[in-house]
Amino acid sequence: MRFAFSLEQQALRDAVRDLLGRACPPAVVRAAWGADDDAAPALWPQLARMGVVGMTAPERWGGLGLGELELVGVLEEAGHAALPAPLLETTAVAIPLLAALPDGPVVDGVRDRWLGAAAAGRAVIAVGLAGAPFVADAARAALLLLERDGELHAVPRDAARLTAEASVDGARRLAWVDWTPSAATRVATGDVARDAAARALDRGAVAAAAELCGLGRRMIELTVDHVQVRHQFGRAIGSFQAVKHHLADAHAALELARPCVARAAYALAHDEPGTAVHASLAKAHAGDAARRAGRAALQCHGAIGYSFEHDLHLFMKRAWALAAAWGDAAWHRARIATAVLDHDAAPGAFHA
Amino acid sequence: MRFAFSLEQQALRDAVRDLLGRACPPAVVRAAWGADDDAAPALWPQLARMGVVGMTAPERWGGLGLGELELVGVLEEAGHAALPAPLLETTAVAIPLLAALPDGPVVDGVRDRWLGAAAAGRAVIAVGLAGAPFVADAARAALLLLERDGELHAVPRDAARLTAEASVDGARRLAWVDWTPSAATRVATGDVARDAAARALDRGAVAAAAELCGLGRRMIELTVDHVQVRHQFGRAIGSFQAVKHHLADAHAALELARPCVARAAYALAHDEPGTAVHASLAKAHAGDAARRAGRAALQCHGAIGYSFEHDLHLFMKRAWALAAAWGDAAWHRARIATAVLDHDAAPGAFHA
Amino acid sequence: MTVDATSAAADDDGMDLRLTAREQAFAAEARAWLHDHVPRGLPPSGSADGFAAHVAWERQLFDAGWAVVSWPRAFGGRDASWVEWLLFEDAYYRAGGPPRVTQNGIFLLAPALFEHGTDEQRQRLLRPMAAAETLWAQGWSEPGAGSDLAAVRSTAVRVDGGWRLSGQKTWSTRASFCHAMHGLFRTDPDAPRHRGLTYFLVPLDAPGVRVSGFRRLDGDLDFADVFLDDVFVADHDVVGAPGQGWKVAMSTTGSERGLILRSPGRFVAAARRLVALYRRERAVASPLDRDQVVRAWMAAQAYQLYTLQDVTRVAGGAAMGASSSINKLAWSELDVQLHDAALALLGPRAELVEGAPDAVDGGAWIKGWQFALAGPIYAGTNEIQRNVIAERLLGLPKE
Amino acid sequence: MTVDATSAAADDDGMDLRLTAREQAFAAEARAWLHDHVPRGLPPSGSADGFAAHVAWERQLFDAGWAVVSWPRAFGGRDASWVEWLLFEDAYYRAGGPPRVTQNGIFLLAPALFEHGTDEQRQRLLRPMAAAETLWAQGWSEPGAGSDLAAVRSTAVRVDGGWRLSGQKTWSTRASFCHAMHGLFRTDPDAPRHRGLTYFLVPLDAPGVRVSGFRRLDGDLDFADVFLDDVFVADHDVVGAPGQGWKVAMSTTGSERGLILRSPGRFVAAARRLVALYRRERAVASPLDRDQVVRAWMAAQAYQLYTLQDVTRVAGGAAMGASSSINKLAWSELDVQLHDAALALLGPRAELVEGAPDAVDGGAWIKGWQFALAGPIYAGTNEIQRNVIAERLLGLPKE
Repeated sequence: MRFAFSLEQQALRDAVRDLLGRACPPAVVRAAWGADDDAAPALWPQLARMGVVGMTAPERWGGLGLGELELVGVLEEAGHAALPAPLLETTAVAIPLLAALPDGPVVDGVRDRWLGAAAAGRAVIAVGLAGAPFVADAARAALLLLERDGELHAVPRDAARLTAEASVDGARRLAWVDWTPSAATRVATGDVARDAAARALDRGAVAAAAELCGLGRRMIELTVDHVQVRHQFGRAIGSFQAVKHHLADAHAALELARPCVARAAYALAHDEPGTAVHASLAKAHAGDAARRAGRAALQCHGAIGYSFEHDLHLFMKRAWALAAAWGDAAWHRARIATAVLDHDAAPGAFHA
Repeated sequence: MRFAFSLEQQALRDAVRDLLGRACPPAVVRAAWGADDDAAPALWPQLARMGVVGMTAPERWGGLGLGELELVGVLEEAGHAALPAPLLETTAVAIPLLAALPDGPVVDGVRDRWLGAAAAGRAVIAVGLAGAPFVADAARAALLLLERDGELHAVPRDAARLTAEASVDGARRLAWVDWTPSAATRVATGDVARDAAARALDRGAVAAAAELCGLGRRMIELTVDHVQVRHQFGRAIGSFQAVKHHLADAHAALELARPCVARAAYALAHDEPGTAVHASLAKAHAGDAARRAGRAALQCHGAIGYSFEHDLHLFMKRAWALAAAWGDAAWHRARIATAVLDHDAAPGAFHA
Repeated sequence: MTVDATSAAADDDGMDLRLTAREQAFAAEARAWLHDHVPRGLPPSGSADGFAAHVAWERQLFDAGWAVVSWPRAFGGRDASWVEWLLFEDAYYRAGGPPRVTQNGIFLLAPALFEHGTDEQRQRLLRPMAAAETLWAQGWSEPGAGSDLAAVRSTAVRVDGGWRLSGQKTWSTRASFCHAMHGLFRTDPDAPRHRGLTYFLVPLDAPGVRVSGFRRLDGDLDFADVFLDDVFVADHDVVGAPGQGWKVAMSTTGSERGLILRSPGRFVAAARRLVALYRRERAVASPLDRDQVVRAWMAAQAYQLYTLQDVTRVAGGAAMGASSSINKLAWSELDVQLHDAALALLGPRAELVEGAPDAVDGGAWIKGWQFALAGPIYAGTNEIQRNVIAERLLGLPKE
Repeated sequence: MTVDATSAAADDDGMDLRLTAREQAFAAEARAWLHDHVPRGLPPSGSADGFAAHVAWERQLFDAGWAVVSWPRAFGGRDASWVEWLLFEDAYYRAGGPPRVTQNGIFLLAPALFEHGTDEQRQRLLRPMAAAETLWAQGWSEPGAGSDLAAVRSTAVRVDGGWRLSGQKTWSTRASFCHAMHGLFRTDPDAPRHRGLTYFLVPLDAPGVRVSGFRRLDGDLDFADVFLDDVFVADHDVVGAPGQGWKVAMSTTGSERGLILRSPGRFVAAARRLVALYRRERAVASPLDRDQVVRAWMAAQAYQLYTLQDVTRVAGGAAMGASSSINKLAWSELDVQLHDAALALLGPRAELVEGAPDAVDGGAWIKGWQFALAGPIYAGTNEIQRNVIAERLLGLPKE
């Protein structure tokens, strides 16, 4: 039993952290708020060159063939930077989904056309599962993977009509997608489609959970920096117990969420039977912890953080959005309740 | 509009506070833990002489003919003292219930035999509504008012078989009651029984809410005394923000619950259409606030309060029991939800 | 501040939650007028055009006598009782009335003028304030003086006929669009923290004043920094005596109709909208959503009842006192709770803002949530309120 | 403390949540033995008879080699790895094993002896401790030194061949039934708070010792005051050097297998019982009860995963460090949450205690709730843990 990331996984994560630390300061996130809906995502070429965008793609499509244990560390760093790019949709969800579909004429065609391009960072793929009302990053995607009526379809963006929906996170681009399924777009039906969509949901939830952990961590870092410098009543406000305890509770909640994310990544990577419960555990805990970190951060910043000019909101609003996306905490708790309470199917901590 | 108790109501309350302050110290409560199940309630004769036991009885039965606005202040003091006596059951619920039933041969007989005796403190009356699994103080009651199958019955204690059920609050005496309804015990049926039982539940809930406010207040008082005296790290622990904020939050919650209790008492006294919602609001808020006060009190006392020899637990355990009795907070919230969300029947703050 | 301190029922010693005929008539008149006149879809007040639209509404309110109902008639009020004031507020928010852009004048400055101002100041300032002819910003906070208001460092130096003010104020709401500012300046640099402060009224078009707007959390341009460089303020624009600024300011923050005793109308109206949202969305609402909604509704009721109790107490002559800290804690947490419940109910649609075609209620809930998050911070952070409750109501020792 | 610091998989750099064949065999053996031997319905340990029954169980555990699985075989252990220790704990609580009356010896004193004791002390003390022949109480807290452990005032004065101890210890769990006590005494009255303390082992039958039991919250006679009046303790019963008591004690409280890294087994077992309770009571459970149950179950999983991560870290040679404060916060809040959920589910039946005919699960939930309420208080209050997290993990300044 060893419940830690490998040195290689940590090294990859460190490399992404270094890149984003240099190349994705808050100014880059802020710039994404003002960009056009179909503008290319910030840093996409650099991330692609590094192999990050295509990391989950099989080697034959130019990818690294890596799995969720590599991915969640990278995504936590993306969250930490509030990276305004669709790593979650394209790298964490779409590429593994497409790569895992059974061969067939339509699937082969879609893969030939899009998978290498996506892995190389030349084509963004967006994802719209049945439970989600909107598709993130649809306008800048070349391809949309969409679920409807128990089927999966790969729809070129040009074949869909998009209506932009403004999010509280200005770097997040949502659209309502109007499209027509056809035999040419149908990539999976029946059990195959159901399983692929379920796994895509789990991947999305775990990826969002990883980003939420990074977002929460960043908000706490910003706040720790602030409360050491800010003085009121003749003292650094970070020396007041009230401030300490807000931050300690928020930090503890995040530190308890992080191993849940790691466990869910392991479950995905090993295709364990209890994967859905592990994914829901991760998403619910990480979403709640990140929201809590946001509240604590804002309260401890005081009015200084309550300004659009301050960086805090860039992270806080992303956290709000991601906590509600890919199933909010209540949805995931309900899913766990069904498994654990109704079906007595509680997975264990160790590999099943 | 005047939302305050009258001077007379305050004077009555002050008189009860004085009596209980002298006559019901924690040692009296503690003594009740060791008493026999059918022992007479502590202080019952004094409270009866003062008119408190019979305060809700009509004057023709030797009572004071007072209503809920007089009662809730008295009950808050009873809670504050953790009075080990069935003021809630007999004075707040049973006497008004019996007094309000329509005349009839059985009812008249029951009233003739029991109402004056109860008002004079010579007979305890216990109450078992359909939703409650156990009857408090059944063993020391002379008469039991029991609801079953939409009917109300007045059952002499001797005609029922009691099984004692031990409560975490040793001063609280619960029993499972086995009894046989008969024409001789039947005091109400149909709509009359339903309305009387519903009103009895509201009265019990509001009375419990009032006691819970008093219990919460007492626990905060005990804690405030303690944290001013107890020193750790060279300071009175009451000077630490963490302690202050625990107590401030608990105090605020109680202070917000108290006007809800007053409002519910007014609604009962004026038989307003929205009484049930007001009663539920009071009980849910007071129960939650008292539980919260108990947590804060115990935590701020530290190990010193975590002892059977310390008085705190006498109040805390009563609060746990009363918060769960007469409908717990979740039950009352569900009842409000039905009225407000399903039937759009939200009562206003002012007299309807 | 002249107030008809007793409603008709208040002389009676018993509890009486009926409205008098006068109160009922007042409420009915307010409701009818507001129903007919409350504007729909005003733009946010954080732009010149938007602000102008809000000012127009304020003037309409004033002309009809609803701008400052509790003030004496001489200043444009209606001599309304406490209860009538509550009834007006309830009707205002029930009708969907917008936030009051005059509030930093009528709720923060006016109480100070009523209590500490001169007759001349009251005559000169109150009516234009109520009529939204003079729009007032607050100049209380500074970059180094937020929660710790006594740390004010902006200075005022005595000169012939007045004072010369220098320094920086911040988080001054809507100052970019206001005509004047009220705030504290240090007139005696040697006095201890709370001493040596003086309460000034500063024209924002005076030479040496520079106002620089910035955006609040939701992006609206609603805040401003106000830089003062040797700005002359005449003696007649000092409120209270020089050196007594702290006392004057505290009478303002302690004002029962100011920020401390928030009228419950706004929150009760929000609770009503939340219930309406639930009823519309019930097909997709989970039992937990339902419970969160009912909890929030219940908290709003408790807050309303708490204020009715306070109003009765204060109308009877009692001081508001430190219970205002419970009030502040309650309304600010309630406002967060109300919006939390709505966002939970909306799930993945919660993030949609104004302008998104599928935003429920035009994005009002996520907007209101962001607005609500300011509540636990401003007007004394909730941490400070908890200290006050612990120290002044419970008697715990200071740190 | 000698530990097989690596489980078989730990040398591999990758994450591996499979159990090795050795671990699986160990777990299977533990489960089988515990299944056959765990006593049912032991009386509470707060009476002489009850305590004796618990001691008998501890001796049975020892004889079978399960009392101290992580200790070296020489002292009665099995040289179990970290993971095996977790597996044993999981199996123990899963089987319904009772609280360990030896724990103040094996979890608090033993780590100090392993790290700071002499060979003679280890040879003399460890095996009888593990075998429940010598029962150990802790003598750390005093009436004036609870959270503030450095405020210890009991003294020890140097005499020929040993020391003379005087003072009062309190909240000494089960001291009424124990043979000896370990605790801190002040040997240098002039040294600052944390200095001048020495760690002593005190026979409770020594002349001058008086033990006076008192009851904890639930009424069980589980605590005691220990009064010491000029009690002689020989030099060989000093652990570590005189004056180094604080350091020795901190190595104990920081012990990964002590009170700080609580094995998740107890809480995971409680979560499992809670789920079983829900399944039995589901006909009367509301959707909110259901949500509270699943939240508590989820918190138990998170805590378990957090400890697996810590165990991996520590097995790899890292120090436990201040993350033990997160651990303490987590298990103590989790334990309250688990029991809260059960009490909510039981509604008006929650108050029934052992002996009540209708008590669900024999009143175990209200009993466990009371026990859980001690968690946020002892072993360093959660307020202190939050300070440690803020100061040592986040780097915030001391007060």
